[in-house]
Amino acid sequence: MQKDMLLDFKAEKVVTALKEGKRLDARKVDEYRELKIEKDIYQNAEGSAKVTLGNTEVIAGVKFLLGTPYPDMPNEGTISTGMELIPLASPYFESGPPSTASIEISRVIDRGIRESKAVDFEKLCVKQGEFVFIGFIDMYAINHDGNLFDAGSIAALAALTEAKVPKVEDEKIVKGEYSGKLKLKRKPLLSTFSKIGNTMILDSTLLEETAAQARFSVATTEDNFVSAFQKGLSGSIKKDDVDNAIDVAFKTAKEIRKKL
Amino acid sequence: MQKDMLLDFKAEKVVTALKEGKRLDARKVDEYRELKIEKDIYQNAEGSAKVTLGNTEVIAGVKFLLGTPYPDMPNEGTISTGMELIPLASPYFESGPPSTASIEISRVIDRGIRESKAVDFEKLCVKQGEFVFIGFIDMYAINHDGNLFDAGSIAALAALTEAKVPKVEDEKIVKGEYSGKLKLKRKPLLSTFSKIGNTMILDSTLLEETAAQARFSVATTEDNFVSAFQKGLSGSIKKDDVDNAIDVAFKTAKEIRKKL
Amino acid sequence: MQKDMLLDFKAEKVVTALKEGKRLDARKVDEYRELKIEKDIYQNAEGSAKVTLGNTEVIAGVKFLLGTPYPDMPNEGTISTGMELIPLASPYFESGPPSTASIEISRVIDRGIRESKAVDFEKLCVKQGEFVFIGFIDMYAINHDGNLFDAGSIAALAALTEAKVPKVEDEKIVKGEYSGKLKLKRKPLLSTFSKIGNTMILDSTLLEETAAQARFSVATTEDNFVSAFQKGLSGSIKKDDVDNAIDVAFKTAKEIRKKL
Amino acid sequence: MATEKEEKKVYVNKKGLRLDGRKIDETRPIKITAGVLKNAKGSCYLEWGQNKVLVSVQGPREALPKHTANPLKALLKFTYRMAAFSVPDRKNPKPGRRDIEISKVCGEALEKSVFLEKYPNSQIEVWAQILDSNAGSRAAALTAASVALADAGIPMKDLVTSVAVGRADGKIIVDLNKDEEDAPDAVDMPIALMSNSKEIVLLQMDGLFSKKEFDEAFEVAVKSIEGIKKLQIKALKEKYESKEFEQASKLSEKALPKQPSNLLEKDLPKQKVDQKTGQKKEEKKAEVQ
Amino acid sequence: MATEKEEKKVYVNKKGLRLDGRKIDETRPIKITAGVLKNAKGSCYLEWGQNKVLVSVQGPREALPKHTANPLKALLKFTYRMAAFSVPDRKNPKPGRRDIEISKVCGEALEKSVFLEKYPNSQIEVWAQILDSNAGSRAAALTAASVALADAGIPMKDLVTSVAVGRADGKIIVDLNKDEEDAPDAVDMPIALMSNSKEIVLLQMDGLFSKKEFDEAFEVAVKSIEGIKKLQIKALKEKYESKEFEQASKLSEKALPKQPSNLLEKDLPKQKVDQKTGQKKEEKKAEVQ
Amino acid sequence: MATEKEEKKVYVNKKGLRLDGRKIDETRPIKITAGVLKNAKGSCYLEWGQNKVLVSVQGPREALPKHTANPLKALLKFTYRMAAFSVPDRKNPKPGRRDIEISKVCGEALEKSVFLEKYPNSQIEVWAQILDSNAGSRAAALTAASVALADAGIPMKDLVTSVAVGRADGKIIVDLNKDEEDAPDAVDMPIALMSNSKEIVLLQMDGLFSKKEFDEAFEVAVKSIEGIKKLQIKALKEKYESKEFEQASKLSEKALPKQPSNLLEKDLPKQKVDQKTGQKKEEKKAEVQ
Repeated sequence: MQKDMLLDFKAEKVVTALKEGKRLDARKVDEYRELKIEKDIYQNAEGSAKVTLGNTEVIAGVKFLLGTPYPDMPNEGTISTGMELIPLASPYFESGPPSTASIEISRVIDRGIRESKAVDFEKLCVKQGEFVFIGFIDMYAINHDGNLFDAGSIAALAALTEAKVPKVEDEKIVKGEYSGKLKLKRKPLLSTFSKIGNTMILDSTLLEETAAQARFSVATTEDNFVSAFQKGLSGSIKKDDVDNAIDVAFKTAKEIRKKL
Repeated sequence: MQKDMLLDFKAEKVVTALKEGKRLDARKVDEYRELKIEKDIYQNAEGSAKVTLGNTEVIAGVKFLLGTPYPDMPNEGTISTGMELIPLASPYFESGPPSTASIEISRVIDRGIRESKAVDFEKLCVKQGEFVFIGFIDMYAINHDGNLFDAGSIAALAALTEAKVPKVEDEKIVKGEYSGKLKLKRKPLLSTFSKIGNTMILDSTLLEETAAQARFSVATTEDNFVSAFQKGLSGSIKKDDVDNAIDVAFKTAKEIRKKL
Repeated sequence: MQKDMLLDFKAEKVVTALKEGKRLDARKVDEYRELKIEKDIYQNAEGSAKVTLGNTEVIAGVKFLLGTPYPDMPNEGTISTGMELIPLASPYFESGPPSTASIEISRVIDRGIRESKAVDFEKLCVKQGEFVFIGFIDMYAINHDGNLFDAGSIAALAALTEAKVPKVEDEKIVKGEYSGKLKLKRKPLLSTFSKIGNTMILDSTLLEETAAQARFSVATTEDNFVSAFQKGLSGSIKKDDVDNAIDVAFKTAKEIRKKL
Repeated sequence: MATEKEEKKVYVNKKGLRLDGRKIDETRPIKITAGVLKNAKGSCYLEWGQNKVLVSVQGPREALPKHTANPLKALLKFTYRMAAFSVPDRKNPKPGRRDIEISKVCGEALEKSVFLEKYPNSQIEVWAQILDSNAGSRAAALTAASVALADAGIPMKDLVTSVAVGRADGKIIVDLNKDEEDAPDAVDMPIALMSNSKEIVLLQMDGLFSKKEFDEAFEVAVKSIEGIKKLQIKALKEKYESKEFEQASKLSEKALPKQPSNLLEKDLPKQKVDQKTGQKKEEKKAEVQ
Repeated sequence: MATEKEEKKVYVNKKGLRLDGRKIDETRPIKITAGVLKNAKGSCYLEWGQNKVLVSVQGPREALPKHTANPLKALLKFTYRMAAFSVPDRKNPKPGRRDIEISKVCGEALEKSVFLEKYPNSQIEVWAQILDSNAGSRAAALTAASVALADAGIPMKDLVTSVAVGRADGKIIVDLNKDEEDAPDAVDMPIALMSNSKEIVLLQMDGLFSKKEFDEAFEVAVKSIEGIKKLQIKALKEKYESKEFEQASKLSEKALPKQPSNLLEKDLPKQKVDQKTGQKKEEKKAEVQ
Repeated sequence: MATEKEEKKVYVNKKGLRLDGRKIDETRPIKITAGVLKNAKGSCYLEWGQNKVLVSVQGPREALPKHTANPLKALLKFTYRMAAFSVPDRKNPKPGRRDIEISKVCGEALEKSVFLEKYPNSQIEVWAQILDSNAGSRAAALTAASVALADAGIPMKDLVTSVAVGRADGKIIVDLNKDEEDAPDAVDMPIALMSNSKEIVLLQMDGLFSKKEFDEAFEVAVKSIEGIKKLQIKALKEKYESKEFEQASKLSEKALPKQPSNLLEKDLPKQKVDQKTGQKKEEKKAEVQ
């Protein structure tokens, strides 16, 4: 992937400002950008959402297909989560098979949802050992101004909360008919931080991400669990950074959850 | 794909001559090159043909496999059409996955056959909802001197007209035994034109194609329908060009159909 | 694949020495390097082995999966053999899909086993026409100092001789339980020669392979059959070379078989 | 799917109205917004009935890989991609043969409209992402792409405007929806024009058409395209006049679209709104039916 | 497939004749035509029983990608590809492991026969397309490829000639067909020689062979290859002497094959024709059985 | 798989022992050997319970393809690959999304420990091949990779040491095996530290953890990592002091690891051996439990 060389230059300003505790857009270090969630926007999707987080925009849609269960889990359906980084979002995203970056984002969002047991996989069983639903959560980065992890996580959850489960007859999905809404047991949300110098900042812009040495994501649930961690990039973080991130994450996710 | 640089140079002669209404090989603008069709030339193919159109040569073969029908068309088989542009035909064709050019040719020939309902897909049903025939029409460009669209279209149709349908026993194809010949309901044929300057010429040579701004293909049937259009290349055509092309296409295809 | 340029330079010494009938490591032309075979070294594999041949090391493991038989061989299982050339073994091996070199090695080892009928494929049938075992023999080059063909062949056979056949219940493999050991009907082994100048040498080092014009492999069985030939590289061999190679191969394989 | 006694669908009723209440020469509602993506040189969001498409233009920039560069003009690389959830069955994310062909013909349809010779050795990348679909997505993508190119400030001869026409149950109709495309005798014919010069830059067709039907369909298409083009121009004009644009002009270093004066001469369409689908009217969006 | 009481096949009957009536040392009918493709530097069409193969030679030209170029000699890139319809079941167009291995060993088999050192940093591309097959397609492809290289005017030391020998029902036979390859005790051994020097450039084998059987099979192969080589030479000679060739020599700028005199010294085979498959005799094609 | 009346597994019994007899803060036996591959610049073989991993380091050498090169520092390319037979079901050789993610985070975890700025425009390639596995293979791969980098003589700030901690049946335990990972309430949290500075270079987690549990687990991990690091150092020290190494130093031109003095200051662990799995003690291998 090519890169905007100017970004590196501007990133130094981020570092300088943060030394005085300031962000270029005047936010506090633990402050989210303005968040807008639009739901149920596409008819062909069983559930859909568009998330606007500052200038970052991500779209998510849910489709249910019939599949066969894993032999060792005959009565459980499953989900599959993916984000594509397409040139709409950035001149530096390229066409082609999923990049390493998109695979990491996809898997971290997937784990946050899957490991919190947000979706009751047994409810996705249609006929034990024979047919189960596979829920596909497909996300597209539409505008990239940093923190695609959180924007994707919110979009995925928003699309899931609205998702309708297709009606099945004669072992086939009946197009356009639904047996009801998917019920979520938990609402896990990711909160992602950048470490710049010795400071951890929440919800980085693209410019801030350019200045970051390390990235850290925490998924939290409404019943006070963390359901996923992911440290990224070549820098390191400290235990204190993690503790602080967890505290902020609980607070932040609680606010976001109200908007879902 | 690399290109023969000399071709561009020679192409100017094509343009100059056409300004006086002349083609370098002295054909009229609506005149086909000499056409030769050999049929039933390969034993392993259920049907096969070799088409020689001037110096352009294309080979086609048909194979029938058993497959499962689409859920929403339980009693219909289908066809799949592909042309490979291999280095036999041109030093500028390369090994590797199908090129964009070969995909376009394949799909235009496919549509001409499919949308004219030349093949009765219900006749390709073996057992409703369970087994149907998939007819594979595979074409290979052997020598490329322009107009692979039409040469392929004729070869595909010639191979289909000869194709035998395999006998099925115990839900398996019996090798080397046949239940009869495939019956075609229509005989759609493509006629392809190049627009050079303000002139539309039929059945271009490779040199003429190099000089062309636009390409236009019309598939016609013996019962006076057009069954496919495809405009290609970066130039434009006018409504008059289309009208003229349709007229010529009906006339030309009628002549070709006699040779099938 | 890049190459160590120094090797070409050193290879001339190999040629010079061989003109006086000498190998740089003082071996006779028909002498194997020291061979060590370790078996049953990995728990997740149904059978496994590590072969050390001088400085060349190859690891092999066997897994059995359930599959459906070929329609024309309803009561036969099968095997699938592959060697990956990974960067552990050489700085000039690259990540990525199997190279042409690895495909050739894999297929020659596969044929030696398959065509000698070492494995009774009918014994791999679980339920006629429905379920058979597919035995996967996966090999990894760990250190490349020449003659990966023979090291792989020995490792594959050693892993097979130890392989346990999984127990099957309700048409599923029971994890960690076995119905018994795989019985081999024959023990085919490959012996590979390099032709340098007019001399055929057995079991070449990497340096010797660099000097070679041609490669010739013979698979032999304990009941005096040759079960595979493969001539490789751009040079040629003579009938005498083949005769000589077969004689040496029978002798060599007999010795190796004792160590299995 | 079809039971034998299924009632025959009436695609055009006695009042001349179609299944969704449209007249035979009436397109579904179309809304076009230019300049919606901040990281793109140009962009366009277009809704066309249920179809929703978002198009970005990146470049002109260096053609890569280098050996593909043309010293005489820029390459125009068009990518048509359907979101996995934009179709009734989930679309496999890997592009199929249909995606590749549509990308090819749409890219070729745009080439003549752009002064590519201004940018030797460069490439202009157009990406059209379909987010929801119901027949006609390539016409929607192409129409939006031309607006996005203009929004990118790339000099153009004319806009490219596209629509599909066809037949259902013996009637020539414009802008077929999925139900109509599934008619037993359906014909689908996507067309794109540079309407100033009436040049056809895209023409495809599937089905069995008589010459007479083609002529009739073509005429309907041309008329329809005139209306759609006004919406394209309106969207560009709104972008140019918008406050955000003015502010951006002052603050940003980004190359901004110059007012494409020749495109904006005509006034906006003043048409009666007559539509079934509940569609919000937003001041800044163009509509047609 | 096989019922238990199926009668045992007699692969060689009491008269020494095989299932298709051939003698044990008799190949299927072979026809070779050189120079059949206009856009190739050299080419060859070869029929060998049911096998039909068309070979093109492109180049020598610049080796690509550049880092693969060898400053001492040309690369010889050989591609063996089966048409989808050339086998009883449809062949998946994507090359499989068998295709890749055959391409490798056939390419290596040709290298020594060509003066590659004449073309540093270049590549010569040989493409062998199998159009119909019935056992022995690699021998057919290799035999045809060597003719195509000579037709391309590339200097060569000798032709490469290939045949498969093997065993069915205990008998050593030449040029096995599919029925014979399916014999329970079948052995298949493709060989290719540069016959002037009796150098083996390709040798593969599958099955269980005793040393004695190998010796016998090898002898049969060498004899058979002599006959096939005469057909290769005849095909080249016919091309060289043909009217088309003469005209082409005058008119075309294309590099034309020089008469490879050392290859054409010997006369043509005068053998009895004894074949089952109805084969048309054409003056300009060489035949053997 | 599970019958409803299946007895509930006791993951930690009344004596505080786990299913395989380990204490809650006890890792499985670990053996580390440095410098095992002759064709690699550096290497390491590591056994960790049933996990077996072999790591090679190649380079530093020119970064390829060239446009990926960084003029300020070397690229560190990490590849995590499971042998097809290293898992209960056969692993498809094609790398999956899990392989790609693990390769990414492990590579990033190592970057800070290496003085990459010493090698501008270069790349260092680390390949970790899992040969047998039973939960915890990424911690094993990363721990071994850091030893292999040191063995390659590449200057480093500190070793990277990894372990997984987690929860089964409500208890915080270290180094979960597969049985424990399958507990209904299982949490798995791989961590890697540069332990001199207590910097976290890898941290992932799956499952439902309270803040308190995380704190407890983290503490257990840090303690465990101290013990594992001693084994890494011991392995490097043994390599450095070994006869083979001395001989090699004299004979080979290969760049050899300089004694990384800061890493080898501490003595070797003197711990009580307490393990269930029959493990051979070899003089030259480091063990821990």
